[in-house]
Amino acid sequence: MSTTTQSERLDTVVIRIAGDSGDGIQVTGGQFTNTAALFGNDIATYPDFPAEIRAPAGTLPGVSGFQLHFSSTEIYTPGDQPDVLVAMNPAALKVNIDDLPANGIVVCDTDAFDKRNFAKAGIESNPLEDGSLAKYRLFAVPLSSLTVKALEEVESLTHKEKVRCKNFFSLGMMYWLFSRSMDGTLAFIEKKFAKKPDIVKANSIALRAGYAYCDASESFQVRYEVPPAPTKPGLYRNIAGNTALALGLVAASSRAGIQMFYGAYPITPASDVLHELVKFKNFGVITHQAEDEIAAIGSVIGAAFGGKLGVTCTSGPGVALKSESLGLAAMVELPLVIANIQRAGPSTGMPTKTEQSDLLQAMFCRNGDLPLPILAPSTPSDCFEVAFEAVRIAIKYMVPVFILSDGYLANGAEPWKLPTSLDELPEIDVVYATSDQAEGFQPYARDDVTLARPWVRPGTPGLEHRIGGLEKQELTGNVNYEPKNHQRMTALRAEKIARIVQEIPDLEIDGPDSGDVLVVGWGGTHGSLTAAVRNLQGDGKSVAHIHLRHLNPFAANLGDIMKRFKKVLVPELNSGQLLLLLRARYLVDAIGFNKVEGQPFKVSELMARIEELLG
Amino acid sequence: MSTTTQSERLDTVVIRIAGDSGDGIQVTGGQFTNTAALFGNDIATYPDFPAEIRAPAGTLPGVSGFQLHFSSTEIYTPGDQPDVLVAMNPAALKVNIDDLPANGIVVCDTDAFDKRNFAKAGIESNPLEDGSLAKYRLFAVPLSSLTVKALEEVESLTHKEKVRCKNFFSLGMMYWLFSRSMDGTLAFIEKKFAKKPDIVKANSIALRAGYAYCDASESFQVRYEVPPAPTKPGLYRNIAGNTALALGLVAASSRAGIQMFYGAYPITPASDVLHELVKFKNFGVITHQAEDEIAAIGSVIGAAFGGKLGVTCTSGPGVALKSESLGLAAMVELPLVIANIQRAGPSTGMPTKTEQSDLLQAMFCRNGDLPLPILAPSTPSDCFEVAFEAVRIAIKYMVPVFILSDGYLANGAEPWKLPTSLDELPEIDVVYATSDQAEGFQPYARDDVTLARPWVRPGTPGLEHRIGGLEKQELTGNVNYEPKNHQRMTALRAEKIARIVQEIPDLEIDGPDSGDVLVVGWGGTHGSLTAAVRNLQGDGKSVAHIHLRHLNPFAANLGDIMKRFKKVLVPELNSGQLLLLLRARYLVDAIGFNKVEGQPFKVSELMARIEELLG
Amino acid sequence: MNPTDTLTRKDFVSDQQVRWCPGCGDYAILASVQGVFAQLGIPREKIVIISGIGCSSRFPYYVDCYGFHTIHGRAPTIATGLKASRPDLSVWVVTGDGDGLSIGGNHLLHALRRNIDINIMLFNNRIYGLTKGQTSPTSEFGKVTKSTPLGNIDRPVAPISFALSAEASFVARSADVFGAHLQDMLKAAASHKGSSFIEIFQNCNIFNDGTWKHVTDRGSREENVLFLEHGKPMVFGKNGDRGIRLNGLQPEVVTIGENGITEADLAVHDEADESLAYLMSRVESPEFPVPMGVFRRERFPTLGESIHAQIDAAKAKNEPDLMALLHSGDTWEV
Amino acid sequence: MNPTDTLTRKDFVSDQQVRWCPGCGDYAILASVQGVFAQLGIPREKIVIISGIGCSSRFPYYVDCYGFHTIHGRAPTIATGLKASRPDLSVWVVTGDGDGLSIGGNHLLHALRRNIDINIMLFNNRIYGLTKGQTSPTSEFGKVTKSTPLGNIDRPVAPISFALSAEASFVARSADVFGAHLQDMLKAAASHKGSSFIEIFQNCNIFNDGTWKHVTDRGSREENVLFLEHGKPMVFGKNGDRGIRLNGLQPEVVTIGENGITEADLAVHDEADESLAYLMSRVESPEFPVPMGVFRRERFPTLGESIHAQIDAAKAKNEPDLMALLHSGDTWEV
Ligand SMILES: Cc1ncc(C[n+]2csc(CCOP(=O)(O)OP(=O)(O)O)c2C)c(N)n1
Ligand SMILES: Cc1ncc(C[n+]2csc(CCOP(=O)(O)OP(=O)(O)O)c2C)c(N)n1
Ligand code: SF4
Ligand code: SF4
Ligand SMILES: [Mg+2]
Ligand SMILES: [Mg+2]
Repeated sequence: MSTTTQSERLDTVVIRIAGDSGDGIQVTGGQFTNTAALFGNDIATYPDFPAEIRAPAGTLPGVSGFQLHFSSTEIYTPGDQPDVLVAMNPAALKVNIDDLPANGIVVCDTDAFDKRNFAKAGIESNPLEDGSLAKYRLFAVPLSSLTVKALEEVESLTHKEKVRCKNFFSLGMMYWLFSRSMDGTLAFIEKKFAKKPDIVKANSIALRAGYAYCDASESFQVRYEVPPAPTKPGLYRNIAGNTALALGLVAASSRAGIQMFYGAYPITPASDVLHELVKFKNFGVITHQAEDEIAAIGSVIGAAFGGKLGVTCTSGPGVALKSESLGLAAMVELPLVIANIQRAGPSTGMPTKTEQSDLLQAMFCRNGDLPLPILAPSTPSDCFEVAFEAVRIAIKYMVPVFILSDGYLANGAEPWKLPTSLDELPEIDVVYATSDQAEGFQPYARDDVTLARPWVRPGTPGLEHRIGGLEKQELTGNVNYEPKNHQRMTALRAEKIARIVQEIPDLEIDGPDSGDVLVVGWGGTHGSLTAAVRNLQGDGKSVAHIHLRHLNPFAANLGDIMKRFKKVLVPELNSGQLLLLLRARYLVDAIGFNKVEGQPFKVSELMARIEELLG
Repeated sequence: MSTTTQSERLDTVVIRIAGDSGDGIQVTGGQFTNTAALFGNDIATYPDFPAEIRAPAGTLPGVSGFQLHFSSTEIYTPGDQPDVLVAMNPAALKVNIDDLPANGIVVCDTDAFDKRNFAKAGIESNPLEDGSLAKYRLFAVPLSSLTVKALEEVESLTHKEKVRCKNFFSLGMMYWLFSRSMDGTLAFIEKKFAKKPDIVKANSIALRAGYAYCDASESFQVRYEVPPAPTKPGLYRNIAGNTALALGLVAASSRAGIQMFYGAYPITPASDVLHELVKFKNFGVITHQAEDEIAAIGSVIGAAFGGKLGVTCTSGPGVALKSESLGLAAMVELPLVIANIQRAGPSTGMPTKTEQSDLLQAMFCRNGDLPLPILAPSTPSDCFEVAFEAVRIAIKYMVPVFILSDGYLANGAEPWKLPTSLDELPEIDVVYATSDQAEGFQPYARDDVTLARPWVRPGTPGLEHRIGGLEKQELTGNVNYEPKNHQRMTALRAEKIARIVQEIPDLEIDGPDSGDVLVVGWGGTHGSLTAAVRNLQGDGKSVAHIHLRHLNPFAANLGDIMKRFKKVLVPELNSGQLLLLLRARYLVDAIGFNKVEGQPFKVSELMARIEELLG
Repeated sequence: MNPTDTLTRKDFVSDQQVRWCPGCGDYAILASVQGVFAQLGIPREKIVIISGIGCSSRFPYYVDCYGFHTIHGRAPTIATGLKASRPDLSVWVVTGDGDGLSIGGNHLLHALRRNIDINIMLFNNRIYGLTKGQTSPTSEFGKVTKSTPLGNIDRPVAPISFALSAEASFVARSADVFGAHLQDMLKAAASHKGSSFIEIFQNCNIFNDGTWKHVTDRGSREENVLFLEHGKPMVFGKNGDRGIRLNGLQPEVVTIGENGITEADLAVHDEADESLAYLMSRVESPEFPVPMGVFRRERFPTLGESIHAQIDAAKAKNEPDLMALLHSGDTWEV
Repeated sequence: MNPTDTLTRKDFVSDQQVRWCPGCGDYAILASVQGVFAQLGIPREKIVIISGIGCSSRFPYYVDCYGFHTIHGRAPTIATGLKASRPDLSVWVVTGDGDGLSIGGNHLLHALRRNIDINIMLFNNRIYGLTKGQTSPTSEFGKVTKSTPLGNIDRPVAPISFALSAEASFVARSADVFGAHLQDMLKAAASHKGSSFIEIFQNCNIFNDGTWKHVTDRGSREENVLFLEHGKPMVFGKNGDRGIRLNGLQPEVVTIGENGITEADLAVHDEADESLAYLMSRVESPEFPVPMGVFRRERFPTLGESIHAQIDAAKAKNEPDLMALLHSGDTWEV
């Protein structure tokens, strides 16, 4: 290590790597993430995929990004803005540079800064020369040519293939800059490309070369160190929301001891749940790619009727299509789970962007009076917990349960402290009606506590009966049009949902029990709200935060908590949907803070708004 | 006329005629209605069709009913309970008798009261003999045999055919009982059966025979007179809601000077709108029976894109299916009208029963933040006004407009004071973008006042452009994922709807400006609420009534009015849907009065509840 | 398990009052189905009927086994999920020409191509019954109905042709009043492994009375109906002296005996020849007799077989272990 | 109205940047369509392209005429309403194998049977492109995709067979790289009155690269493709010496010259013979060459013709008079 460079200590760093979808950005980011995690930093990541599959190389829509926040303290978000930006081409620079604060570090591959790429990115003059980057700490490095040069010895590869190794060269640079070991990534390369030895060789060389380059060149005066974070001891795994959701479902199915039938139709950003579940056939998981969303939920209702764990996953437009069938499922009172990985709407909207604007749809998309339970995970790993909980409630109450995740949780990742033994995953009891109840059996008799009706599997002798979407007579379940019966059944269906409050622990307040401002959030905004509120608490402000996992029914103590604060702020990535429900239910004059940009909240903007309220 | 009978004067009478669907109940009822109307009574009617097409004759599910309320004073509903029940068979008696108050008149066809029919109706002993009708004024008449006897001379008819004339015999009796002229019905018979002279003869004879029978037989001691009501002079027509809706649409299309494209999929109770509109091809109306609801609204969106007046009609389950497409229509900002003739839900529910439980579905069925205007007719004839208004707003604001009617309005009928000249139907301006705007044309530029975008018809040279469901850039309408643009467009779409308040006249209060109880209603409950409130006002109670035609946006003065009353009661045929919106928007502690029986409110139960509140 | 040997038609009569119009063709179909169910050797509790919405779809309420009256057009999707996850059940779908071919056409297509081992009965009365008489996708061009007072302007679809193009592995046709034949078709469908499709001509005596008169009338039946039988020449007619001959791909009605035509000249039905099946699905009265019977029958892997083969293989390859699964991937100890 | 005689391909290039993956077959189709549009003699403003959702459905953005990128599977319904009410427009639908045959299969069926005068192009790449590589209804049985790592277990549907059974009056097939042939098919579709359906083989070089290799490869093309021409014998092969002979209803590949076979023995294509069309829709490689060209073309009344005939008749019979209409029925004076 060159003697002139000194080393500086940082609490927390945000790196963003950006380039063409073809540049292996996500792999590079993933590697740095694992290295940071293994080192003991707390981490949070967020990939930013382009809307197009493979927009032409070098164009703005073709830019793919990956942001990593790693820290020596507990963190809750991938970070508002990067401290370091690695831009593989002009387009990547143009798309991302405005997010970089003054004095931020920007690393560019000078080889990619040529006329052709300027044209593709719609850039007039060369930003590396026209001074437009003056306020940043610019490191213009010929990544491509340096990589190719380093790979001279590897004859077997074409020039093009060699250039493609530049992402590892840049990764090597980052490892040097942040004083990281390359071992983990070297091992990864060995494993990943095992079948192609020369690729293994090339990537390993490129990685080392990037590291060595910084060591040798005096370009960086400083290198940084971010010490490990004090995290709860245990076994950890970095996990994205959709993967966690899939695992939670498999875990629930296995702890309930019933086979899972997953029927779904692909849609961004929900498709990955299917891609995960198809890997678990050895757990007996049946996956069915249906012809559309209506068929998907239909198949799930059929499986539930057959006594299986029926699950479907989609996004907003798909929920719209499933809404009629949801009415049927709730009318026949069969258990199933429907997850909506929310994306920016309305209509097709912005499929790759995140939003929370389908809450009221989940509440009211159906004809008639028909409340359903709604759960929302708050972080990527929480998707596991919520999936498990949703299955438990669905089966216990014989009801379809909504999960509202979103694109941010689905693709974002965080360390997940793994359960160490099965006991941490409570068993889920499943009780099917049996033939010995045949005497005077009533398919719509109800459990005293849950009001659930019995789950009767076809194939059970003596319990033969018929169900359907027409109003049914209390107890017998026969078609019935009597006025009083309809009133009674409508009330029973609602009361059953209301009783789920029995399952909901009191909300815990992050902060004082009472005070000036209470921040009420739900779902994927948990990280940003926590960060914002904790920061302000750190400044001694009288502000607290509660985060709702249960959107319907609400936790029993929600109303009381709100009363204890002077002001209630409800930040949502929509135009005020939870806000409407809170005002209607509790007549509390809550204030909305609503962002509809397809982007998560920035901690800074949240803090600003809260401080405004604090006056 | 036999001298012993005296005549008695009544303000108002409710008759219910019930029998097999095959018994011509609806015709009989319709005739009495016309006669009463021509005589000058105020009237309101409600048919009660069986759920099945033709359930086996004599069975309970096979019973069809028709209720007529006619009066010498202004009336608002078909009446809570009948004063007179005509039961053509035991099943009809069993189904309806409990609604009859003590001392009510019940007329039965003794010929139909035999073992076979008792069995079919599940009756043990003969109600005509077992004293179970003691508390009523029973008139047991051998309708069938008397009719057959009266028709001896008509050789050409079979016995069966003769029996089928008994409904006119019974009608004749009613005409006598209520001192009505038979001329109108005799004329009707001539016209209706013109092709079958012997049927004309038979029915006319039967009618006269029924009348004569009462005259001769001393069975009725009293006959009644219900004087004409003081109604606004003008030309009237008795009209049902679905017919009025269809006429309103045709009128709007013709006053807007654009062709109507009606795309729909049959569903109870909306199908009749299609059955009406197919008759108006001479007005250029294109009717398309689509393969499903999704295709129906799709075709309507296509027609709207083409510059036509697109309209679709359905019921709750159909709205669920249309919700994704509604999102598209609102995103591309094309005008269309979607009417939901609500029925009892959830799911398939009770298709032939009425309810108001799809309001929140209309508000929130779509993914994303996407408010839409919602209008609700308050009486059968008001369906005409609302349809006309919906078309006007849709075109002026370039937006899909919801109409929420219901089964009660759809099938119920009332006198409609007809417009006497076209001037009573304001013209609706339609402005299409033209080629001379080609220079720098922007498909998403907006009108300053309405925020409507231009309506551009394919076929217009120079204005070629592309639209779609992805988020669009302000002004250009090109696909755009920029955060600020999405926020802006979301706000613009919402603001456009909010501005429709410009079209909404201040709510008029029926009753004092302030006081103890304000009753807030919407849609088809108008009649019952008006009757209940006026009755209480008559008793000097401090109660007022406002009825919302606009559910979104609300009339500007709604909030203020509610503040001026000690208590706000919101009666709805659902579990509290408008209630939720009012509480959320105005933080008013309104109280719900919710009935979910598939039946309209009874005036009596409304009065009882309001008086409770008055304390 | 209920004993199956002693089952009779009555065992499948539910306690619910049948609510179809008197004279409706559905009654006869109900009786045939109940009769066949008693003969399948399948215990009552193992039989499930799933329907959509329509008069025909009221069917499950009247049969005493497991039943599900779902929503309009979606019965095939629910049957798919049930049968895929419960291969032990005998799953029957009841649908109508509107339920199955209008709103439900796509689900029908996919249920058929997937070769799920279910039996789909489509009651074709060429009208919307429950909604009181609008056109259906099988209503004749020009037909006057409540929704088409000036005549239907949509060209009808042929259910059998549609089912064949949807890759259905068993395709048959019968009629409400063809009791014995209908029961044979139902039994054949039950014994076929794969998606079975049966079009059943049904009379709606209220809104489309007599739509199949030419086929069902005792008088004209023999002259207007051709009963297809595998491996047999296509003969019909009162005296069995008329038949179908193929002139290239053009079918023609010929009379045996007349100008030297013998049975040997007639087309021979082959349930494994999909082109022949399709060709026969196009022949219509009055030019031709209406073909009844099994148009196509072939054995392919069913969806259930494939699903469970994959699951078994996966299990054999890789023991399910939840903890191991959760702990897989890159983990680190703190 | 824009002059049509001077139109060129460029006039149909919109200002929007094309966003398909480099190498995607959609580029070639786009070029062919733009080229044909310039030759139709139809002014730009009279042409409308309506699509669903999918990579292929991005199509309208890139063509400078009127366009509507709707929602998944519903394009045919929107095209129906537009064309039925605006017969003056030339309406084109772009859909994919998922958009058109999975979620949109039912709408495709009904748009075809109704014989609306629209032109439907189905880009068949046998995969879901936009959602990154799941099976589609045309994916081969056993195919490994992101959603089927152990192989696809759904039996595929044949778009041409489906279109024929849906009563489509014009059914054709071509491929992205068959520039001239594709353009001929597009022109033929444009000139056909009624619903036209064209299956276009398209390569998704990212998720299903080479799925049509056997058909499109310059080397093997002649041996693997049969170009159907009305009234012409079914000949194919580099030397034009191979052909299709019908043995009863069984097609077989024969070589002209070998054991006495002459062109006269070959099947002759007939666009009016739906049984032949169906039969040809079933032949598949490798046993057979893949048929390209017009499978079926017949003239029937279009939906638009029927609609407007009824309206005109109604108007002639009964002058529209709003006041008279409102005042009709039983009225009374007070
Ligand atoms: C989503 C939805 N749309 C429409 C309806 C109304 N509907 C009920 S049955 C039916 C059609 C019935 O026709 P068919 O399937 O032929 O059955 P049939 O009554 O003739 O036996 C319709 C349109 C409904 N119940 N649900
Ligand atoms: C209602 C709805 N469901 C699902 C999706 C997600 N989706 C978009 S395109 C597509 C399938 C695309 O496949 P295909 O039609 O073959 O078009 P390609 O991309 O292959 O051209 C799917 C499932 C959607 N946009 N909307
Ligand atoms: S309407 Fe027709 S199909 Fe329905 S029950 Fe009556 S006769 Fe049968
Ligand atoms: S994913 Fe496939 S179909 Fe989609 S643009 Fe890329 S290459 Fe074309
Ligand atoms: Mg039918
Ligand atoms: Mg595709």
